Amino acid sequence: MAEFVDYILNLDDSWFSYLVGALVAAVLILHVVAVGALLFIWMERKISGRIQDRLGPTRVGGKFGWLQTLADGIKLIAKEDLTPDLADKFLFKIAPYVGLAASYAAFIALPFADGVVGQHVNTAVFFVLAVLGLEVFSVILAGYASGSKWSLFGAMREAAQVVSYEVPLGMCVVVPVLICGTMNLTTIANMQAGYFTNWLVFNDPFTFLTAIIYFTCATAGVNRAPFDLAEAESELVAGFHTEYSGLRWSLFFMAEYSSMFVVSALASILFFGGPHGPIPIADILSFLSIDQLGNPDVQAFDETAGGFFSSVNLQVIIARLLGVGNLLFKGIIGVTVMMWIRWTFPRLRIDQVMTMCLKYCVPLAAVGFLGATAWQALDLPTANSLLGSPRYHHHELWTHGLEHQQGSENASSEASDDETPHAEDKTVKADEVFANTVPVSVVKGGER
Amino acid sequence: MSEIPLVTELRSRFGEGIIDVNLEAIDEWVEVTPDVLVGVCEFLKEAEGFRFDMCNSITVVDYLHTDPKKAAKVDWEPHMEVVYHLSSIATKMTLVLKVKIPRWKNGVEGELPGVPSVSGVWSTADWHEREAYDLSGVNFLGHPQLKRILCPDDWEGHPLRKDYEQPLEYHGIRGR
Amino acid sequence: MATSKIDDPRVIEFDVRTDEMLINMGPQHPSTHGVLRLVLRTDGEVVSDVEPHLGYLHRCAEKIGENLTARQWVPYTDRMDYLAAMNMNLGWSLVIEKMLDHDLPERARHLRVIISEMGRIASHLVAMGTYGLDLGSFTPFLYGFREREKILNLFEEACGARLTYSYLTPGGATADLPAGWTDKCLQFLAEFKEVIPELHTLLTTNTIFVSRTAGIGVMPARMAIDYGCTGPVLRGSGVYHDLRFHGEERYTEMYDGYVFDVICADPETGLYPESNYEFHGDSLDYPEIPRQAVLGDCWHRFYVRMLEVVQSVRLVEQAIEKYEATSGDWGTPIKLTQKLPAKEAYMETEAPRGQMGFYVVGNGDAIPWRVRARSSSFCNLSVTAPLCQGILLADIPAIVGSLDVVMGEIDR
Amino acid sequence: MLLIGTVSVSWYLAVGAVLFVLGAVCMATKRNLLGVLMGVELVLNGANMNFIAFGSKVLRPEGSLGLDGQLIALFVIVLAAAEAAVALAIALNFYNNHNTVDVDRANELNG
Amino acid sequence: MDLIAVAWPYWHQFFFIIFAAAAIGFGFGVLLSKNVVRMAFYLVLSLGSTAGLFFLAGAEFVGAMQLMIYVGGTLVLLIFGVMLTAQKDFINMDTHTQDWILATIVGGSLLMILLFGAFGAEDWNTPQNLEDAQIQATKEATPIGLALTGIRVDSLGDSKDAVEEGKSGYLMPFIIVSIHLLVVLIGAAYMARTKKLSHATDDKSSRAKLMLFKMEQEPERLEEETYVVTHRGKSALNPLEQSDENE
Repeated sequence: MAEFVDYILNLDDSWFSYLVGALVAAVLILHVVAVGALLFIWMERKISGRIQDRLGPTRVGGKFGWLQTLADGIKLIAKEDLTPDLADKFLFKIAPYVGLAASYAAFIALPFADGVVGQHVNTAVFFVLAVLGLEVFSVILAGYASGSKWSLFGAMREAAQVVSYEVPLGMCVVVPVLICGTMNLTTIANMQAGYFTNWLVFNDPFTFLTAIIYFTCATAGVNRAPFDLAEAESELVAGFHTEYSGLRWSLFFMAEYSSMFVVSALASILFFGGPHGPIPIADILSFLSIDQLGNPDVQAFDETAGGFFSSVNLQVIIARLLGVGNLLFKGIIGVTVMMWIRWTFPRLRIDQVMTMCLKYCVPLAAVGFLGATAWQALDLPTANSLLGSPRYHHHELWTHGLEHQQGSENASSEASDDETPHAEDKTVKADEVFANTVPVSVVKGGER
Repeated sequence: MSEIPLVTELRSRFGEGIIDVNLEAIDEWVEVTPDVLVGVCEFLKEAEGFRFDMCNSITVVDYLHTDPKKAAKVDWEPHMEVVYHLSSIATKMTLVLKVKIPRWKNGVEGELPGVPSVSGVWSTADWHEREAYDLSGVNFLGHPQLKRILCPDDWEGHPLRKDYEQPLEYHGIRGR
Repeated sequence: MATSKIDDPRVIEFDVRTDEMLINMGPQHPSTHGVLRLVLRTDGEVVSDVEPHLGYLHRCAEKIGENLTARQWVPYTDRMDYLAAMNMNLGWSLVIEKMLDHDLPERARHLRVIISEMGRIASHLVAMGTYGLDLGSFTPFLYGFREREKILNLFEEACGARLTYSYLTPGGATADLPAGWTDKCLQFLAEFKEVIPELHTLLTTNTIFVSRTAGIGVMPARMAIDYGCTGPVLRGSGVYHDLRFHGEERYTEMYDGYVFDVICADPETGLYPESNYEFHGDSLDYPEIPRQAVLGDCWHRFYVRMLEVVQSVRLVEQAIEKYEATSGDWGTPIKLTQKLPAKEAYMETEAPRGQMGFYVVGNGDAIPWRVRARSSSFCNLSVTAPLCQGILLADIPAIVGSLDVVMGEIDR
Repeated sequence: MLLIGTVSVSWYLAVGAVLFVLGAVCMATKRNLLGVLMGVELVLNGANMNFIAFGSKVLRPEGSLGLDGQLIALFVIVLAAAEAAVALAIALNFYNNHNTVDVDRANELNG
Repeated sequence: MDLIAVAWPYWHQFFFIIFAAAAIGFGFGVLLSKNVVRMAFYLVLSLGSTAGLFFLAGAEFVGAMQLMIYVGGTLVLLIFGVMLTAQKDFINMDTHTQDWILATIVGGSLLMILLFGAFGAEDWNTPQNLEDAQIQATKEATPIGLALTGIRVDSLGDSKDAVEEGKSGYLMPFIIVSIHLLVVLIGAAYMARTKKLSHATDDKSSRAKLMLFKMEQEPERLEEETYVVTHRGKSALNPLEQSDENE
């Protein structure tokens, strides 16, 4: 984006174009959060309505009541913003913003398609998890600051629950990281390009298990039923947001729905191919070849090409829009499943939630982790190797700093001679390590 | 009357404590004195072949005509009756116990009359007695926690007494 | 499975002990079924003491009864257990009939069976739905209400009201069932029978539901009797007692010639009576009792209600058959100013929530000297305090919900 | 000065130093046991900042300590988590036994 | 147009100032706040800003870990502790004045020494050209991971011998830390647990449970008796029905 602004305004590396680029990205992501929340709340109403044998909203905004959420939002904004007398005023007021900021920040590192990402973060997987983990503070602060005992109960439950569930969640996330050899979400997604057999969930039985555990833990992590103990309405009135009203109350929901989308999108990137559909349409139509994925030289806007229209690489744009659509679709499916679960199951009790985490999720995640490791180490067949479609290897090309290492395409093929370099030779040069330890499986995949 | 084993048993055990047995009533009842009430209840609960293990209800009936004209017509003196409806899950028997008490303790207006509490015999009597105390103003002696249950704690008077007058106002709410 | 080994409860193991908190649950709380207020003393999530506070819905029904004639008071019975108003009407009608020694024509008896058992189904559907709601599952609630609406439609057709019917009155009913009503009722029953397995799937056999209710709030039979619990709460503890079988003759003769089971687990085997009822294939078979369930726990109380619904369906079907077969009078209501003899009568009926008793004292006047309603929920609720000790906060809705109280009946 | 100048390791060290001192003062002055714990966390972070600064390839390309700094920082973070768990357990036990979290009252062992 | 046309390579500095100011400012917030929950909140922000500084310094992995473990884990634990002990008396606790004075003096002098040290060494004060700092952010997670398994990849160009000579990376500390964590986990769980014997009359015991327990100990008479009575209920005082009973 910055380059585009530079080109339009005929600038060179100006701070202004950086700023514009950043702002555009921020506003786009904000739209995902805000419009996403609108959409998801409407979806929740419709889905719950259908599940419960009723219609859901039908009137506002013409057909299907699709403007119902907006109307509700306007109503909420117009409502009186109450602050209880016993509340810690400052914390009470700031708590919803903390939550929204946290789930908003998680979008920064979430790649919507190859190259469509707010900010390339090398450790994006952990960044997203860590930032999502911060959302718990908004709940805790809200619960404490409300000055209500019910809210405090909600906050304490949330604290206990989220801290516990981060353990199996982290363990599940490590599995794709291990197979792909990178924590960069873009690269993880790109490594699953091609046919759907390339998706990590079909890699081996253990990744399948891990994907299920991940989704369970993610549901718990974002406080959705049957793990919505922090706001258990039949026990704690409304839990941590008992005392909230109006806009602040709705901010909690925006945060909840956008973090639901984040974890679903993360699940799709980690296990379900992310922006890559079951069939590589962009590759088949030769808009964007799979080999070009992750290549920073493939830009939607290439200013070196000369004239404005020739600079715009329409094929790449279409391919990336396809990717964005794919990811949004998968994320929405994940959210839908969460809603489906919510409207079907009763709520667990707090001790059962903890038991579920410590006695089932953690051991199962450990089994999944160990199993996936063993599968990789023993070089057992995966779905894509059985079907004969290769797992393309994509180095983290977006870092210009690594370009010189990328020149050693042959280095990686050399390295494939000894696949476990760290077992034999401890004097490994940094360069070599970069080239051949990271993508152990990548290299292997490349061979097949 | 003598062929009813339960009455015979009761009379032999409690003697003068059993005042009256009415078999003409729709639900036949036995009247006992307050002194033997708890003993009778304990016996009934354990009595072989009857085992009145459930106390269905405790009701206080206030017999008082506030209108002197009507009061002159009736053949009873103003008094209160505490009616215990008992039944048995084990034998499916039912029984009605009655205790007659004065309307006021020692005839002093405002002093609630007392009846021994049977909440030690049946746990359910706890709440029934609280309700009876609340609405009819009978002091159940020995009750672990005799306080109002339906009316607010600071309510005055006992509504189901015939001479009850509704308060004019309660915390600023108009009563009459 | 009847009783699992219980640890010595005198040894209490607790984690970090924290401050004791005094919390008000209600009267405005989503899971207290109206305006019940529970004062909880908690230590973290562990509840050490519960004290129910009643009276937020107290309307002096008994005092009002001392100023109205027997028939005038019928609408007030509607407002006691407003979820099973028909059964309340029935209780009051029966006690007045008992007092007047008024016998009913046969058709009226069958009509009463139809109406009261339909009322039981409606009431149990609400109990089931709200119990799901208490445990965080919203969908079964609406499923239950959907079916209940159909029953209310039928009731509306019969008497013109949807919630407070005043349909069954002393002496019979206010009117006969309209023409074609029984066919609609049978049609409803046929549809409803297909819904029952759905409800079982959503709740009874749901793993989370089972883990939330099984082994929670265990009430031994002796305790249930001691606290005067009746109805499904008592039968859930394995006590074979149903006034439709074991009540007074004036009430049980209504059910003469009907075939149905008392839903109650045999304390020896822990098994419920076989579902001898074949109608819709075998889909009305009772679901299996989960391993974790202990006799007398929340799950069993819920289960008893679910099975009673099936028995009620069975009864209504038989009743409609008998009703159609008899002709004649549906029972004329007594006069509005019918004088009551100077006697007293007490009568209990098996309302959906337990034994609903009415006590009337007459003095020869049309207006009774004293009216008393023995509320089933009142006694069932009294067991809350002993049941809710040493449990988690989340179990309180589970236990209170399984007792299925209606505050209108408790506070009167 | 900073805005047009460049950031060097020293600036990071300065931030670390300030955090360290803030934490130390916090430890000294807070009476609440948990407040003291928070002071400890601040101190550890100040120290971590130094490790990161010295180990940063961005800040000091030549002759950098390489990954040592980052690795030690990682260990510090992990140990801080462990420390917090233990300290919290102590604090809660203390609270259970004394019904207070005031460290000044923890004087039972005073001779 | 001229203004915006300026190339501005100072993003690093810009963000450094923001994060450093936030870290220090909220650090002061921790120090000066009396309310323990607000202290925790400020600490969260302070540590979060520190994580931002880590990101700036190129230590992305450590930064993410800081956010995840420190902020997301440790501090939640701390706040949990705060809430468990949150009684009105302990939320706000004043510090004695003499403590303040002493701490300020000692802290001030410590700060002076540290700042002097920080800016004293010429080597540390050498500014780097940070123009392409962002893009230099390299894959550090991998070497860190390798280092933890015993391979050193940080000192470039070491000969094999030099590496093997005692410089076996961080495998040992890693294992020690792992075991340490395990011990701490068990220890903390053990310490926070108390087991007490209370009597049945204790208000904390469940009367229902007790009843069930008692029933198991001494089988009740009620249990032996059959509840399956199929006859109708009747008054115990009804002489006619009484005779039926004898059949």
